[in-house]
Amino acid sequence: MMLQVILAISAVLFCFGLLATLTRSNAIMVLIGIELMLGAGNLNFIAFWKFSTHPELLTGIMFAIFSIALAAAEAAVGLAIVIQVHRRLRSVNVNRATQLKG
Amino acid sequence: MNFIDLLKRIPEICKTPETLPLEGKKLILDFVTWLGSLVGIAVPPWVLTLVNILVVIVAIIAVFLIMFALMSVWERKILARAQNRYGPNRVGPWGLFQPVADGIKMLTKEDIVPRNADKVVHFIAPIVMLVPALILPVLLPYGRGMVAIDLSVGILFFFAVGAGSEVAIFLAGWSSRNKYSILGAMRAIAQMISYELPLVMSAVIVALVAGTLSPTGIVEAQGGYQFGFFPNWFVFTPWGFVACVLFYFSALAESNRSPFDLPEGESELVAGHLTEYSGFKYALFFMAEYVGMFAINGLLVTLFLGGYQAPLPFLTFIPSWCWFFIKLAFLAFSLVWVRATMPRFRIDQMMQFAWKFMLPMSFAALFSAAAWHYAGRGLLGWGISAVLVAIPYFALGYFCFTRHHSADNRRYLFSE
Amino acid sequence: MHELFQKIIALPWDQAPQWLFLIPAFVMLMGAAAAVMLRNLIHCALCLTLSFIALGVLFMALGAEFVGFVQLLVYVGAVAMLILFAILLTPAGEVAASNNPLRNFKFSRAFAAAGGATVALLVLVSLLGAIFFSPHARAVVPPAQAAIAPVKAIGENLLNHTLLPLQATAILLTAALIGAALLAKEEKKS
Amino acid sequence: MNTFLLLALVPLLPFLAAGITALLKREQRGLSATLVIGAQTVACAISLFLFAGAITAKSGAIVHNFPWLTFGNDTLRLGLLLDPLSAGMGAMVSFVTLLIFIYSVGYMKEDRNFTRFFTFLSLFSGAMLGVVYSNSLLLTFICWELVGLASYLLIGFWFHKPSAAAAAKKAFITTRVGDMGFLIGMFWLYKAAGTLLFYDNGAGCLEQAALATMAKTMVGGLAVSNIIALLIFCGAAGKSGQFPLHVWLPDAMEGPTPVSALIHAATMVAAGVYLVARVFPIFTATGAPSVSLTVVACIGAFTALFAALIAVAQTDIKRILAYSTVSQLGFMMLALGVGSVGAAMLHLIAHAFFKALLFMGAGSVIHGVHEEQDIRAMGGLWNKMPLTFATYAIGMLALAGFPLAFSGFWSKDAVLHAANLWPVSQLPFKMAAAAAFLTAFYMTRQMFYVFFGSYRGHTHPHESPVVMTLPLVILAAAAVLFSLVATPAWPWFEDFLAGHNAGFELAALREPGFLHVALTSTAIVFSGLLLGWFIYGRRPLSGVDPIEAASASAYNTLANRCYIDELYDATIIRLVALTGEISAWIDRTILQGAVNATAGFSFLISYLSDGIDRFLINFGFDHSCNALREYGSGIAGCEGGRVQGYLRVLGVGMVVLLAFLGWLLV
Repeated sequence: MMLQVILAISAVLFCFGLLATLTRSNAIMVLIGIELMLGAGNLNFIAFWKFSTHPELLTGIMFAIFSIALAAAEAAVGLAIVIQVHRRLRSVNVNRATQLKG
Repeated sequence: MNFIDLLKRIPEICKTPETLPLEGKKLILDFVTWLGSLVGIAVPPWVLTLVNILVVIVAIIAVFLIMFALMSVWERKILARAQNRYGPNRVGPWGLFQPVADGIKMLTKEDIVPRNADKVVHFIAPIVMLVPALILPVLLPYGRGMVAIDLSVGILFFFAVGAGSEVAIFLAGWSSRNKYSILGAMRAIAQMISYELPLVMSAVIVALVAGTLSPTGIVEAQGGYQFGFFPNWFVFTPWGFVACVLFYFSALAESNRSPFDLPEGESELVAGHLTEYSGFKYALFFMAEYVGMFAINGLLVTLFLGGYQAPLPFLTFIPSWCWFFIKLAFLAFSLVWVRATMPRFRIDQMMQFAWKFMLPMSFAALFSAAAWHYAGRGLLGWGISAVLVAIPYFALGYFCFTRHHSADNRRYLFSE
Repeated sequence: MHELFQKIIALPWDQAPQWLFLIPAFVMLMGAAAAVMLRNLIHCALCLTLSFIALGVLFMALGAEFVGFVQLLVYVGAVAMLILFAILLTPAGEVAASNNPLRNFKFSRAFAAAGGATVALLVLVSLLGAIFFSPHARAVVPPAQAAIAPVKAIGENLLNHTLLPLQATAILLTAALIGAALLAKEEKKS
Repeated sequence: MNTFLLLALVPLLPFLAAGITALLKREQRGLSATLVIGAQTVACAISLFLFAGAITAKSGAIVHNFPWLTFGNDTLRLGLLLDPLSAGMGAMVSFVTLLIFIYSVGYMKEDRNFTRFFTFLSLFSGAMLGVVYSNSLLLTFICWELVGLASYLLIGFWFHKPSAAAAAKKAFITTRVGDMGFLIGMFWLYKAAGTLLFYDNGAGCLEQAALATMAKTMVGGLAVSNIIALLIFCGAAGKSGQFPLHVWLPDAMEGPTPVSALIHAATMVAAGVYLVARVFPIFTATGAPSVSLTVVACIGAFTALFAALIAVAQTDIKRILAYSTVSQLGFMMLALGVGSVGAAMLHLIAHAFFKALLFMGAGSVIHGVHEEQDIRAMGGLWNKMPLTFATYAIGMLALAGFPLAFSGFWSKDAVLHAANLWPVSQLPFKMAAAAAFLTAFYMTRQMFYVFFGSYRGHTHPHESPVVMTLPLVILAAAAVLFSLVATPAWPWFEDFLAGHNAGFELAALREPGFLHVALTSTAIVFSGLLLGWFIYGRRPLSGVDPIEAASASAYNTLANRCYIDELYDATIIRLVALTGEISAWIDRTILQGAVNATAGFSFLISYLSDGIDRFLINFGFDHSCNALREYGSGIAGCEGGRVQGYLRVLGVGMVVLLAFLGWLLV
């Protein structure tokens, strides 16, 4: 039961992130949503680690640590891109940065 | 068990000062048990745990608040001495009750919130500032067996929680809707992030050598004496000395103390992120800064100065927790001393110092520590380690801080 | 009065710490909801920070102390600060009117938001369905372990089993650092 | 260290240096020179070490073979060889090369492309040492061609001068003509002997079994061995400037003087002689005075005399030396032709020393009088450039064959002695004697023009720097000292080549055959010198050459190199041009007509298929394309560049997938 509760919490967190990513037009809000989704993923790693048969293998922990490191890199690069986009378009609206469309 | 027995234990406890705080805590717990028996119920264990926690929290907060009060008057006295004047001496003997007077003044001041300010955030900011500062002291080992929570990831805990104060500063600066505030906050955050790197790096070195992240473990690793009299503190190794100095500077910058007090540089930014605060909220900020400063210096004592270990074998008769506070007091004094003597940095100098000197030096110290470890931690390791930190030191000094252009390029405008 | 006291004490309190994680979880979800819903960007970022802190505490409550502190250190100390700085550096200037009048029509934006919300809701429902009603949900879950991850074990694991990922991450972080610095750098007007 | 590694290192080091220097920037002059000279020094040290080893070694040759290419069941092997011949030659080549490298530092100091020059030099050195130490005709050929390439690059080093570029092309093409014969000979040898390795434990092409087979097989009345020998000799003649193919060598003097000294006097041109000496067993497969050897002897003798004649009337200081080189190479070929490898190699080494000396002396003179090459604009330099004069005089006396103290005397006598003993004919001996006389004469002429009398130029001559004169002094010493090991009394070098130790035997000097020749040649030399003094030394020289004054037509014929180039122009080149014209005409009329007819036919077919395409296929295809485009543009509307839109679809897809999964499981 406890595992399912944690997973449900994680799912809700994920959907909050998804909501921000889908509905907000501000690029920074999109990034915030992505961070939330990553957090939900980490929560799942930890939960499954806690309820695994071999927690001493630390697989979930390792995943979560690397995931956090990658999320940090992602945030840095993402925000740098946002700043650069703002410099070019004077806007951080994701719907304006459509120059790459086919 | 009756009350009289409890009272009788008090003089016994006082006979052995080394374990006095621990025994005192036990006494309080027994007192609670006695209270339960008075009501007629057996006190469940979780209540005792809760009481235990509360006692520790109250003790730590009380000690640090008292230290804060003493420090505020002591700092003014020392500064006054440095500037050849008396300092506060009206309230109480030697002005000792000055903090009480200050407190009353602060509490009775009008609490002003700017009209345009984001009121909720403006209100939350001092609380967010104070909470991490008060959480930090729980992981310091004050004496033998005297640590509130013996965390295995204590050092990490310290930096993780310490990160909260950056958020608080941002909250304060942004919510004030004042350009001085926001500029001050930005400066403070930039400075804290920059100096967090050497800070963490030098702590990492110690963790590496001690093989643990637990503060108690680190202090225990510094126990014992070389040749029977020379303490095994990390500050007495070359890498440890460098890391200690780096940590000290970074701690100055992290707690926004002079000469790194640019965010509050009154000649440029009025009072930085504190500009729009007054009264009790200002007092909270003030308190949080001082408590944070004690905490970070306590960590310095733990990491490098041997924590509660006595400096010489024959001095062990002084209780270990006294040693901790003696060292902390010495550091506090040195902070005031530095404040009285050093002028403020310029912002670009400060950033350069962090990125171009402190960070490379901390890496150098890391390598040096590794060399020290693998060379057997003896005299040979000591020598290699010394060389390994001396070379980067002189190289960095030459490349970063020596003026390579000729003196002709300088213009003296007013100082001639 | 006395009975009530007895009853409260008789509750299965020893089970309670297991469920204490619901407190940070609740705070985290509230923070996330606020971060998503609020209009003011700074408030969003602050709520996100709160959510991150709560998530870190949640990790600790689940027994992963190290990950929890790393979460606090990285997210609160760095990512939240980055987001706040980015928000301050990208002031939402006057949005120039697009050529297409339909694009500026409020209704279409509201429509898009509603569509996104619907999708998110659908995903949530399907996820929850999968969690609670799928056949796997009835599978036997091993009991919660007294899962303690000693720092030493993590360190040894990092340098033994996951050494290659660790190195790769180090390179990635360096690349990200340089890349971010290059990207955010003001271009020289030639 | 094993010998193979040492042997391989000698050519590889200069190659490596060339490779590295090729990557250097133009400004890194010091570095490039240091690298190249350093590599050469090491290579020279190793080759001298190997030479010393070869002297002391009792067993004849050390052979190391290794596989190079494998095709099918056949393995093509290359190899390295250390025997007295290659050891002596290698030591000389690497030593002279090293001296000339050092000299080049001074000579090329002002040149912009200093680095490139040293790259080429090092490339040349590696290739040349490869030729020397090779134990396979194939490896020899590869290095041979590399030597040719380096020679081409170095002659054309100042390619901005049209004459230099033309000379480079000429050298390259002329030697290619000879190499064609070499290549065919090599193929034939591979077919006849089944291997190209020289020595391979009895299975090599120079060993008894293969030679016997080749001597027995007859093609068109000639033994195969003789045909192959003659074909290989074509290559050698091209490289060594023997008579029909000598025309490139004098023109090659357009290159920088160190190049002339290195390639076109001391080493590369001697490669032909070395090659013939190397494959000498093929020449003698059918007995000592074989057909091929007779040809070699005749061509050598004729070249010696012919080139000496032309040298008499040249006015360019380097051209005189060039024709002299051709002439001396003729001597060597003559020695080979009459069957004396020892005399040929003796003259080769001696000649390498004093001719390199003469060329470098000429370079020093040219440098000293500011790039003037015409000897009529020099004169009286003996007191302005004393060191150059002294060393040049030593070289000149050595070349002229001045008795006793100079190596040239002994080596030339060895050649004459061998020619005199040739059983077939006395004519080559007489021609060689005449050439020796002319040699003394034209060298005297040159000396008087350059160093005596009064200065006729307009600049201020000066002595060259030490870096240039030092190699001169060393080479002068070598030219003199080499005579110690070259006398018949102690024929150490010849016996070393033959593989046995020489005894000191003064009586050999009094042997009638030798004494007769030696006295004759002494008389010849002295008469040449005297005649030279008589014509050029008595009176101060004016603008007109005394011989020209005496007999203008003869002089002009000689001065124009007997019109050989013009002859080639009129015959071979015109023939080639005519062939070209004819093939061009065939191309234009016959082939082009055929091509046009084919093209017209295909045009017709394509016109037809185009019609089918257009009216049958395209109609339907166009329609479907248009339809696709319309639908495509409709679908492209979904592709709005909006990330969130994509993500939304992704979310819906995830829901659908989960639902499907649930339907599957429940």
